[in-house]
Amino acid sequence: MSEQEKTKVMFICRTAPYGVAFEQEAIEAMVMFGAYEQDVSVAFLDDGVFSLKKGQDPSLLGKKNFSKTYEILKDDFDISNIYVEKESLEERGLSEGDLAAEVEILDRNALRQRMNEMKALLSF
Amino acid sequence: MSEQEKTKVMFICRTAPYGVAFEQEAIEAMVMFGAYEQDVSVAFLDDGVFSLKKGQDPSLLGKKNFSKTYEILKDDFDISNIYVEKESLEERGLSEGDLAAEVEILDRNALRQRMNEMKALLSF
Amino acid sequence: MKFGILVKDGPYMHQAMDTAYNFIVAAMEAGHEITGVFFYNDGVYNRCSAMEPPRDERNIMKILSELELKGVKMIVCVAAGKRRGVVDTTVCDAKEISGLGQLLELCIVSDRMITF
Amino acid sequence: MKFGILVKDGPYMHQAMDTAYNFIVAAMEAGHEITGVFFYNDGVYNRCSAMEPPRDERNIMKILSELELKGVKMIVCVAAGKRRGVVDTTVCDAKEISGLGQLLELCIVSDRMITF
Amino acid sequence: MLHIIKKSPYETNALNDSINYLMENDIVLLIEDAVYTVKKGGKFEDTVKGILQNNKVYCLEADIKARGISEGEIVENVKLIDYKGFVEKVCEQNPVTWP
Amino acid sequence: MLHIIKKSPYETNALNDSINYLMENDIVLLIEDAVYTVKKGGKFEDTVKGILQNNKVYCLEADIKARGISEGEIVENVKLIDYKGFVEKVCEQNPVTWP
Repeated sequence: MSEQEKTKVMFICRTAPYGVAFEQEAIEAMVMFGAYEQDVSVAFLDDGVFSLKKGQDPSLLGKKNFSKTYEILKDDFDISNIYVEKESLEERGLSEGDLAAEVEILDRNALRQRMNEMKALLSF
Repeated sequence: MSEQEKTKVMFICRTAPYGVAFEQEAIEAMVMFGAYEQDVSVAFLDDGVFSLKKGQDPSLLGKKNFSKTYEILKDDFDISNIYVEKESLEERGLSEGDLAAEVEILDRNALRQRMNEMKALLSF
Repeated sequence: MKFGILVKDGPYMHQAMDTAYNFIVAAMEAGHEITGVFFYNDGVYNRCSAMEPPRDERNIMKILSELELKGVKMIVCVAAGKRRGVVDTTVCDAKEISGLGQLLELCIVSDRMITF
Repeated sequence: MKFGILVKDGPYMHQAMDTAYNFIVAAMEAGHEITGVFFYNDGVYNRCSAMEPPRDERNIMKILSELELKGVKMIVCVAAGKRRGVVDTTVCDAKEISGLGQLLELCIVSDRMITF
Repeated sequence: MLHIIKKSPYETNALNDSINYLMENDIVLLIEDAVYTVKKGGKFEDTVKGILQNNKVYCLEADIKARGISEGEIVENVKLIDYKGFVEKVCEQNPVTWP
Repeated sequence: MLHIIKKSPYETNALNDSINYLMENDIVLLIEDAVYTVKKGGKFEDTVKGILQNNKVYCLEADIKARGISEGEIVENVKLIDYKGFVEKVCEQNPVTWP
């Protein structure tokens, strides 16, 4: 399929993990979308950035740790881009060194531009 | 049953109506509790005060208007006290004249004291 | 225009399904096409067959089924449904259960995708 | 002490039921009594019998049923359940379904009532 | 983009979070509990006026009437639309929901 | 009273709403997403320090570790407790939940 024909979809993840567990089902959708060779992006902003925090151990809650999944999504599941918003990180006292996965840190202005290019924006 | 033996229960309503519809089921519980002759109070604070706003017409959403129910609860269903928090009203630009039901306006300090006297606090 | 709808909240407690319903009705009246309604997360609860609200209250499962009769495609995510107990035997129509590929399909074929 | 538990959120999407579960286990280990768990609002979904999460995930309906075997009383509100389709045929045990009077009863007989 | 906000600004930060993402020509659509944002005399009156300097603000009529907020209580220049208008706005701009 | 807070302060106003209700000897218990409140360097560090001047603040250990916040990242004088400790606090004080 040519680049032009690909549908541009972005998952917008604004929710912290575990308290409200959108994360697991959002990932299930990302994996599926990746498999169909579309142009899929994932953006973490607001409390969503906590999903990428290093050192999570949700086995204490009987839950799975997805923080390292995102790199795999990009490398093996054909997700085009994974972004995390710089301002949301800063407000929460987090920096690049606090992240469990290598993702692209974008400032709000740049992320806003990316959002604007999408055909479909799915909010979680 | 003597006053001393009655169980003091307070419903704490902090949610605006319709968007998240705790109100209807909270009222169903209030009605039931009133019937058992306990000492039941209801407190509206934070966005819960919007439940008492005059002029509601949720028939537009296919829903029922409960704003006038609260007076009936007090008069006919043996609910002891219905309070609304003064500071929450003010922050939302509301005053006594905006309320659909005659309820007791208490300031935060007084409501805090009432909460402290309860045996059970049920949050909605 | 073609609209795809994603519903993520359950019935009654959240207004999302009501808003989505009113949107769909208005869109169809204006001559637009609804490519499908995908129920994900707690949204799958909207299709529980055993819903039995008091008579003077709207039955969300039923008003959705009426939309379906008018040609609106309803899709209940199989994985989200299984986790929560919305399966073949408890959903209003087992044929509605399908996979996440259908959500992607909606994104591809719709001019606009709206999350409720 | 005697603890009464009120659960208002459904399973998986919200952590409320997990927290309540861990609280109940810890309370029983410390020798306290759980007077009952009342499922209200979306909390009724926690008792759907058809829950079938992936094998490596906890089955919330089942871990609650294990607590029940240890003597913890589970009460699913009949009105909240009917509205949402959690009824005799879809709940894990029809005997758990009861009225709001049971919630008041918990408030009366418990030393502490905790909302999750 | 059409920014759809659903939650009361007194309860969650969705409104503020979305404001950060407003671009020129973007539209703000307040539905469900977010309609409380536009009430005159409330804490968010100035926030609404601020948005209105650069962007249009629409409010779903059924939601605002359901909640008992009359036209006179709404901040000036906020426009009411019905579900038909909601559909039209989605046609005009790509929607993003701030749940 | 034992004030139980569950939501992230970045997302909802439950923390601020509950602070208004703190009395002498009341305890604040942060669980679930509310544990993000006590992270050093975050926006709510000063809020926590303010509460600590008059009231004790407890944080559910499983929730904070699950979220990857290590002990060194927690504002001083906030105490971690396990579920057993949670039960003990409920015995000490009557609980009120701020959902």
